Amino acid sequence: MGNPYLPYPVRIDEIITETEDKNLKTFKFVFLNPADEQAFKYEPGQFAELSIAGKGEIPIGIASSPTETGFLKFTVNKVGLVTSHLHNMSVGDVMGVRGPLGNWYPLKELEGKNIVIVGGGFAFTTLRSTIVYLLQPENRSRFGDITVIYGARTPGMLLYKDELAAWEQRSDIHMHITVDRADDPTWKYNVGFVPAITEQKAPSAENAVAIVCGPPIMIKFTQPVLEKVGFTPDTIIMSLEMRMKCGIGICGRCNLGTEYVCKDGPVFTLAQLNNLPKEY
Amino acid sequence: MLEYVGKIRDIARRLLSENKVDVVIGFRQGTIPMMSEPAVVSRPEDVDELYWDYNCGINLTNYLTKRTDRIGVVAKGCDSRNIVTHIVENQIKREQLYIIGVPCHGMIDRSRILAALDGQEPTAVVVNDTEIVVTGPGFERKFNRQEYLQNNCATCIHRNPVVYDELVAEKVEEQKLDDRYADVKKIEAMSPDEKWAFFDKILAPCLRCYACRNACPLCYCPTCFVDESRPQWLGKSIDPTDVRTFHFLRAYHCAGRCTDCGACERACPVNIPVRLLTKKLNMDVEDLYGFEPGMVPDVRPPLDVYRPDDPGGFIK
Amino acid sequence: MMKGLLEYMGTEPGRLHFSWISSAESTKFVEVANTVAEEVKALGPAKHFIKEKAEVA
Amino acid sequence: MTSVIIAKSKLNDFLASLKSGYQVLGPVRQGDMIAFGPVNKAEDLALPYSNTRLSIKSVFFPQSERMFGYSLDKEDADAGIIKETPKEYPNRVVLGLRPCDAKAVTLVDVNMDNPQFQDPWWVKRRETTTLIGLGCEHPCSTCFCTSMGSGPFDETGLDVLLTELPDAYLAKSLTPKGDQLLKQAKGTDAASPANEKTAAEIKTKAEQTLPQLDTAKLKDKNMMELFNARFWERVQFACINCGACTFLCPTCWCFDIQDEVSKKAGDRIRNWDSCMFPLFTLHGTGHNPRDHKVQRVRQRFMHKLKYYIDKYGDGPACVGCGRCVQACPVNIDIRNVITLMNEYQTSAGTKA
Repeated sequence: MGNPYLPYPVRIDEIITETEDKNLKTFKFVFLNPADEQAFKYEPGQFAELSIAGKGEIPIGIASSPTETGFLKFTVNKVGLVTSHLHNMSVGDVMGVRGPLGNWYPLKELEGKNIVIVGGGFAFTTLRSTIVYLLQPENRSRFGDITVIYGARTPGMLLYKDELAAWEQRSDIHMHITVDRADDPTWKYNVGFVPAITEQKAPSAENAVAIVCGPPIMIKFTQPVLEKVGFTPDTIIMSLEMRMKCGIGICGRCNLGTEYVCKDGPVFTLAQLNNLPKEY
Repeated sequence: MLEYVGKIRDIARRLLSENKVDVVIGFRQGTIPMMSEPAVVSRPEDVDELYWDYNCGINLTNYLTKRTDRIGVVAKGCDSRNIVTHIVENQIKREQLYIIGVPCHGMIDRSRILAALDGQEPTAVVVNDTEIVVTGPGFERKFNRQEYLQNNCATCIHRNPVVYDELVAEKVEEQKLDDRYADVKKIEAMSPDEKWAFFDKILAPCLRCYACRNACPLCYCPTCFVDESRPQWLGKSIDPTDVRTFHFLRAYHCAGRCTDCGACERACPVNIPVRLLTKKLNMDVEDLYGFEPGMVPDVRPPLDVYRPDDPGGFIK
Repeated sequence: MMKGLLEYMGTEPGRLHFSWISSAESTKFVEVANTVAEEVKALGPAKHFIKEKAEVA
Repeated sequence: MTSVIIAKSKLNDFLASLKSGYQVLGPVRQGDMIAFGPVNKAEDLALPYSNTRLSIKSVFFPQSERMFGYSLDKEDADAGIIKETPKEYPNRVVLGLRPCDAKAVTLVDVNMDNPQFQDPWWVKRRETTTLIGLGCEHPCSTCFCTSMGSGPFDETGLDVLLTELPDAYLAKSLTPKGDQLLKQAKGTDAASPANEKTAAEIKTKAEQTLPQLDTAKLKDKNMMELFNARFWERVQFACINCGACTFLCPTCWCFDIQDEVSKKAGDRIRNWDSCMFPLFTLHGTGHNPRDHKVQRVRQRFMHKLKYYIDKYGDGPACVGCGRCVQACPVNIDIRNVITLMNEYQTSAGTKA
């Protein structure tokens, strides 16, 4: 019996500073033991506990896609004790990753449907995983239209800028990148909050599912817009954040009523959330 | 003190129906012997929920912190002193309060009575002028009331409220005591190693449930030092050094502010005499600064201010 | 008061010292530092309020 | 399954034979309290006793427990790699726990040992521990076990159940583990039908002394309507948000995980945690989904009396031991809350 609290040892292989405020960095990890990578089979939407000896653990959505092999990627916002320490670590340092944890976006069940991805700020991580997964040649044909609405405060706060630019060039994905405000005169995309852009672009709800991930305020205002254009609570899929410790539904802190966000979530449909206490 | 019940209800009813206050905070009769539950009523028709007996040892000032409404509050001597402390420390305003003062006869010590019963379970406890009569399945035991008062009540010299808008009865006679700090002095007489071992023993059962801290009206910090993570001042396990650090610092944060209401000790689920720490500080504050907390409004606690004549004998 | 409480809980007197030394009082600093060092040395290694490893299960 | 008699005069023989194969724990006196501790001879046992102040849970789930260790010495090849702390799991017997505690252990099993994840420490200690319960001839006035699916002679979770007779204990084995223990034990004699009859009478009599709280309607309540009920405001007022109820509760299993470093090495330690503490759910961003006392108080009762029932189709996650009733500094009485919840009118159905 494996110990579900014991992290796999990993080495930091690359650190990319994503945003102009330097508070968001993407860490690329490689497993010290190749067998651990085999054991770490995950789906877009799952998360893992990043585990630093002497500091603790922090649950972070997996930003890499299962279609990318040889490494794991996580984009981490500098907030608390563990994340601040992580931001000061260097390439080559050894730490731990524990997972994969939680459920995932039900992409297998969504085959044949149009996918609308709505993301805001640094919550774009598991959405990146999803997009990379969907765009994989053998996967792409199994889905209908893919529409992405992604917003950040400023152009400099967008994650994965190179990839966004590459996706913009493609014809098999409709990108709507937006920022709250742009001082940069060369900014060639949208300006406006995510809910407003969602309303403006009005992706069709016909045979479609929306995957929404972002700060609470964005979710609050995007939800009615999606419902207005025809999405029903069971076709709006969201991912939640909570304080977690064990990540495996045992330590007891992350429940919404009967459901543990770490084990039964973090992915829920709005229909599910409507029947749970709003303690998130 | 059962005769207070009717008076408390009358005052509460009057205050609520005349719209003098929004709520009245008092006690509700307990569901088990020797306990009672702090309660709030906001409608005149609910005032009969209010109760008062020898088991109201929890400090109701704890329920006033940062409230914004107009409150009628039932207060015995120590509660009233904590109300003063709360006013001095800007946790409540005097104008918000209508203080229903209760001259106190002392609360009975539930944990010592239960210990004396040694597993026998009380189903009814009646207190008269001199005795505590405990009955249970197949037994009746009588305890001397003075002897089985809460330890802080036995050494209390401020049984009458120091601030109030109305008293529920005539003031009671204050106790004249020779030495209120005998227990502290007994410990002071020990050698350092004996002291260390003594506190190891009394702190051993601590669960870090923080009932002592949370029952205390002085502990209102938004984030307690034990909960800080950056920096983290102490570990969170039941390691003896961490447990002792918690108790040491908790007590120290009460220095010059503690009224010895005994709520901390009463709240402890594992019978730790936590007051032995705060009481030592109370004694020192009295000796060094001639100060008793919560007696006079507008005087800040001595460790909160600097005066040129502060005692400095410890500085070399 | 803090010294008092520490000693009350079993810390040895002489383990904790307070002094008020101006930046100009170099001789006093030396004197106090020596006295503190001597007194603490005389007490031997501290055994209280030292946590090497949490004593837990 | 077998029944034997252990004469009180032979209790020391029985104990001595247990000690050859097991570490023996039982209710012993610790200061004013009765707690589970090592038992060497019959006189160590604090019998008769009503119940231990703290529940059995710490025998399987210590309040503070070292999970992992690691080196932080840069010179060390394994620096930063988190490793399991070696632990010993001797065979143990807990002698004389109350049946409600054993029932509680089975309720916690559902959380600690589920099809997807198994808590290794809990599982290992459960495997190597044999539980010999002592039926309650005289339940306390705060006991309400029979209302919560347990009882003074409930056999759930026990390997052996003892019933105290005038000069002996009737020991009934309930599992192969218990069977084996009784077969190997010394100081036992065959039980007679008369012994069994006396035990059955004691059991019936004890059960009759217990109050009945109605809990039958809890499972059919609508969770969200119960969650939004107005009575929580009244229930929560007195609460001071300490952890006494949760730490004493035999079914509260929540914990926190902390790293502690000393010099160039460290430990990952887990400690009991409590839904009563604001820190329990505080996000790194400062947002707290259960920022208010009423939310935390509601969480505790809803978890035990509604969420658990709905999630596992079992429960409630309360065994009626009455510890929280006794220990709550402000007399918040779960029995009243059960009645409030059970009687609250909601539209039918748990989930919409």
